[in-house]
Amino acid sequence: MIFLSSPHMHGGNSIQLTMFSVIIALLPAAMVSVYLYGWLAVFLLTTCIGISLLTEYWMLRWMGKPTKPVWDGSAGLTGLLLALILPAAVPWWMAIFAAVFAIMLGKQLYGGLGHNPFNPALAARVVLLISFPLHMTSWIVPMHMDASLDMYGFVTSLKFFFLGPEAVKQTWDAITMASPLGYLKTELGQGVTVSQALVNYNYSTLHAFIGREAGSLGEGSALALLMGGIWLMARHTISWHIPISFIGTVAVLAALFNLINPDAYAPPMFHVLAGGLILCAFFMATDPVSSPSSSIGKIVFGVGCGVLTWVIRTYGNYPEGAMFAVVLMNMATPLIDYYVRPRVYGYKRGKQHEL
Amino acid sequence: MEFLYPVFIFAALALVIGVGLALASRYFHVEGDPLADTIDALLPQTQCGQCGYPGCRPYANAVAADEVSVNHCVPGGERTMLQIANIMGVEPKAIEEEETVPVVAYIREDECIGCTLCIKACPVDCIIGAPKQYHTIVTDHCTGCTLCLEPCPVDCIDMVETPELLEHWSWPVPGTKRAIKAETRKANHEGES
Amino acid sequence: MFDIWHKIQQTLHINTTSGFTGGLVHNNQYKLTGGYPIVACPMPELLMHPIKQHIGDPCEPIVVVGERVLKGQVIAKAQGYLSVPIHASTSGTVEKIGEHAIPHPSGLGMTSIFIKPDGLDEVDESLHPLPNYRSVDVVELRERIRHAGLAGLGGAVFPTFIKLVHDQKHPIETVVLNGIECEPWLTCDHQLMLEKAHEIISGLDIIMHLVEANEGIIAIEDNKPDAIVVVRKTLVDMGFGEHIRVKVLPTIYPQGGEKQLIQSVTGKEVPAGSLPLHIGVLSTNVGTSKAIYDAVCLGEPLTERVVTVSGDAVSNPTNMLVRLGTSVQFLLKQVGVESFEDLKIIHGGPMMGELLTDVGVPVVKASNGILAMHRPTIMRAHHDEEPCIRCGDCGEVCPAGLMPNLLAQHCKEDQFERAQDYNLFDCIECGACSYVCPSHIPLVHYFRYGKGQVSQIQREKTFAEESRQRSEKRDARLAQELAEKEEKRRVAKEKKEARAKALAEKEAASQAAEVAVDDATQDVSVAKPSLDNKADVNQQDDKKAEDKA
Amino acid sequence: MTEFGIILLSAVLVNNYVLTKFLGICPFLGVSTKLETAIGMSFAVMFVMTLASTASWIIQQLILIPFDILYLQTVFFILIIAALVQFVELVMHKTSPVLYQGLGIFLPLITTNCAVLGVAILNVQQDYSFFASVLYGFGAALGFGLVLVLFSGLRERLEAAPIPEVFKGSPIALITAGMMALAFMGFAGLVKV
Repeated sequence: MIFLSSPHMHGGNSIQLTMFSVIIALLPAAMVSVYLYGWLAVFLLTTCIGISLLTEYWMLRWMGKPTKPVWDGSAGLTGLLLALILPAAVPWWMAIFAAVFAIMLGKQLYGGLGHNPFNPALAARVVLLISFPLHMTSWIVPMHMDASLDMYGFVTSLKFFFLGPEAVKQTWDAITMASPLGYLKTELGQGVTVSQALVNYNYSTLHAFIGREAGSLGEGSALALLMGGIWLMARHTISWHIPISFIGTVAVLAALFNLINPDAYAPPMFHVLAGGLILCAFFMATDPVSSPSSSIGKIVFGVGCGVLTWVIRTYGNYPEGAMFAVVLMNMATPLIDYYVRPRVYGYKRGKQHEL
Repeated sequence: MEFLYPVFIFAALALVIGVGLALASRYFHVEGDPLADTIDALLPQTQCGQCGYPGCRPYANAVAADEVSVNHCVPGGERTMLQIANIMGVEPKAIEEEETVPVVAYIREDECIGCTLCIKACPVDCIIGAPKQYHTIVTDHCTGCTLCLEPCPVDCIDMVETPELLEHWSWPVPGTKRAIKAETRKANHEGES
Repeated sequence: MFDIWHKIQQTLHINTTSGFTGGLVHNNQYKLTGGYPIVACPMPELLMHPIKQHIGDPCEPIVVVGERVLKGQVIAKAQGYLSVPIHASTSGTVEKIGEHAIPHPSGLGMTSIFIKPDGLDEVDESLHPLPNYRSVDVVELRERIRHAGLAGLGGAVFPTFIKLVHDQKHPIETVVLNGIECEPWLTCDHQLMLEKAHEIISGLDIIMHLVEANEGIIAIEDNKPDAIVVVRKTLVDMGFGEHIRVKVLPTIYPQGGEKQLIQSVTGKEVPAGSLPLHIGVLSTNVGTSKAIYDAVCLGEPLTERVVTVSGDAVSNPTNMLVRLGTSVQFLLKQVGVESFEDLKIIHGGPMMGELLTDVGVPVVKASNGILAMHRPTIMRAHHDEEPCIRCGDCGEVCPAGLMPNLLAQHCKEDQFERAQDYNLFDCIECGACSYVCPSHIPLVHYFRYGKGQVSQIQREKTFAEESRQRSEKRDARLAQELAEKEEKRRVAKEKKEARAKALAEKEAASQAAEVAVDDATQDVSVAKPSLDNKADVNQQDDKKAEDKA
Repeated sequence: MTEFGIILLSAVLVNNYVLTKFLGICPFLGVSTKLETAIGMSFAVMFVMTLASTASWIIQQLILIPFDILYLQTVFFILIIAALVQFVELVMHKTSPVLYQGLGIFLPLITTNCAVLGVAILNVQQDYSFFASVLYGFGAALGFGLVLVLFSGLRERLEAAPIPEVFKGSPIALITAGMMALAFMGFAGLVKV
């Protein structure tokens, strides 16, 4: 036995508890993805989660570490998150590659849980987006939009997942469509106004909110994501600082520019509901490991994410900027932790100066 | 002659820059070696000479001048070595000698013959005594350098471990040797009482 | 409506209800002994009085083995300013003076005075009661409080008399009486307020008289509604309603910390590096206030205190009035703890107290609770450390506004300069961070380690600086000696040459043999003064050592 | 005004010299182990780069083009850069000896930092106006400093991580740098050049 310092009581929180509550909070979104993409979503989810767990186990074995942490939920959570930010159209090998990359390079090579500078799932997603832009920007038409499309059954899904569109006698164009963000970007490039483009796309705020638009698996329903996110906040698993400041910044920026020129800049509600903003804000940016630890640092982080998201969405080549924004801000996390600190009791802000 | 123009231009430019740099070097001339001072301040000042230099300051000078590696200060231990390596911007090197527990010299007074040899050897003047009289060591000032051991003709000087004081006690890092040592002492204590 | 807002605040971690940032709420179910009357602990067979039971300089024993002492007699007198005497807690004979374990995490012992009670409990009546304290000279009152051995009974044991000064530069406006008792399990202050409200309020009045303060506030957390009622009623009965009031605060840990309490009550922060008196506030524990009353109005020095004896291994927990010096083992026997196997004993509260491995330690002035816990209960709290997931929960509950996770990481890596840059020394070791850590990192342990290392480095640095100066002085002296030697040699040489010249002029070269003889004598004369010189130095050293002593 | 803003933004983020042009990798990996040194290096490079692009513009316009000796461009630019680096070294030795020691060999190596020469040469190739080329040089330096400081922050965190032995040091640093470059791809298209 060794020296034990006070306190001799513990609140009972644990890593496992934290991870599993996030997983539970993501379940509604996962269910919505199954509703939208049928068996395709099921295959993608199981592949990502399974490969993540396997990779974690294999890496720990390989490095001669105890393999118990496989079950702390963090690898499973990474797999689940990864699946939710992938488009339903990715083939099996890409899903496996992403899961292996996320766990191996994104997490275990950095020393495992708690040491990864980037969110592993997002890192894998960024790698895929840059390496396979076609697959990563093709969005399968959701089930309810085109009932005639025979894509979502068990057998066809399996064929599609493993053999590609040819196996189900389809072409990319027939089964995929643009996401609202991508569509808007293309149309704006051709000189169409925002409102016209949204009408052309048949975009509906309500649909985006309850989850009927095309996109990555988990992006479908803002409602499902919000349910999980707010439950996490109520449980104190995540704090409000990052989601609120992230979404708030995007909304404020969008509103400001939309006021100045409604034809060239999309309205705030569109920015908030379309794409992966809510998913990123509640579940990606709040990844405790790769975000700052102090409350004020979290706000800085969220605002930074918000600005970058809006800037990349509006001016960049990529239609969706939320993921890039989070990875870019992950890079700045150590510096935020170093320079943005809470005010210490008895000191004026900016420390060392006594009151 | 035209092919020489570039040479002239280049030479003229080089001359201007050269003169400018010469002036700058005079203006920004550095007196002494502030680095050696910084290193000296980190050394434990035991003046033990285990580094092969006749004291701490000479070793600091040698390290600052890159003549010797940073890992020769035994009493300073790993912490001092890391700090010096940090300042010098070099890779830390493990200290070859084993780290020792802090000790102070103690003279067995009944054996002391009063030869004053140890007094002369002490680098920090912490041995008191006169010829033909017992010498004694001011424990508070002893650096534990062991330099007084050798000159003593009757070997009456011991190095004893410095006692752990209650007011100087500090928490050991969780799960280390020191912690376990403290634990055994605690157990011993229990046995006594 | 208010409830909803309160819930939202809780959900969003907005802490507006208490005055300080951070903090956490403990389950009130641990306060087993709230409302249990104080019972007196019987006389043990042996009492141990460590010679230092307060913050500051240790006392010096003034009794000899075999001497008979009376209850309340000074057995160890204060040394230095920051010190208060120790009193015998019953009458009896001094059995021995020697090392004995004390409640300290190191397990190191301390000189203690062992007293064998004679069972008569004869009281030393050298202190006269001063019931009309308002007519007594302030200096005398202060001296009385010091003489009675008073130190803060909340756990910090800072000598009380030092705080009780009326300073023209920093006049104290508010005296805050700390009835918070935010540690789980502990209820001794709670019970004291229920039973001794009159004494506590009188003690507060004495303090206000001493520091010439106009406002007195008794701060009580809202989980002790009965105490609030009793204290309020007593205030009215005593007619202090005008100057003294009860302030009810929401229950939140660590509100009992001096700085946090002051912020909660007055809204002011104690600036870093200053004392509460610099913002015109003085705070004392209710137990201390009661002891002040005893010392002044009854003439009783501090020989006993109320201790909560509780824990999940105690079948009949209680609040006990215990003589200082009673062993923990004896105390726990009174509440039915016979075997200490598979038990862990906490001295103090579970959040800030220390684990005892030796149940022979005595109850001292700082002991506000003795908790006997089952080993698994404790070991569950000291679960193996897992990697930090940087969730930041620790920073959210930190009442000092630190970033504990980064601080602990720097301490762990021995980067103490960084740790100090992150305000290591502003940590109050309340334990809230370790309590909420999902990775079970012993954060407080790392901070304690870091603090200890920093002060050790500081000590080493001072020592190195002294050594360097001594070494430089020695080098200078040696150089001077050498120079003097050279000088003498040179003078001698010159003389010799001059003489040789003279001789050469006078006589022929055949006289050279005589010169050689001269040479020899010269050498002797050179050597002699240097020896004398050395002796001088030695004498100087002796003198220096004497000065030091 | 917008033009200048676009130049600055493009130099800092979109065409970041380290992460998209892969110039100046040597100091990027060499001096990024500590935040303080990285900040010092950033300022040194910022100073050298801005002045180098200013001076190279002047030399290009006033000497190389009028005398028709553009084939000596590299030699002239290197001369200017070397002189500037010498100057920075002198100043730094005087003002901050610890930083001077910390930067070590990398300080004189700014001379051979391909990013500095790259900025100078690319700058004059763009045919910017004087002010625009100063801004471009400053922007490139700012971009270099930004990623250097970000990277050093990350590396300080990696220092404490239990990274597998084979990946410690450079391997994990290169992986991290690669991830950073990928993330910087997100800025692609921000500025339509």
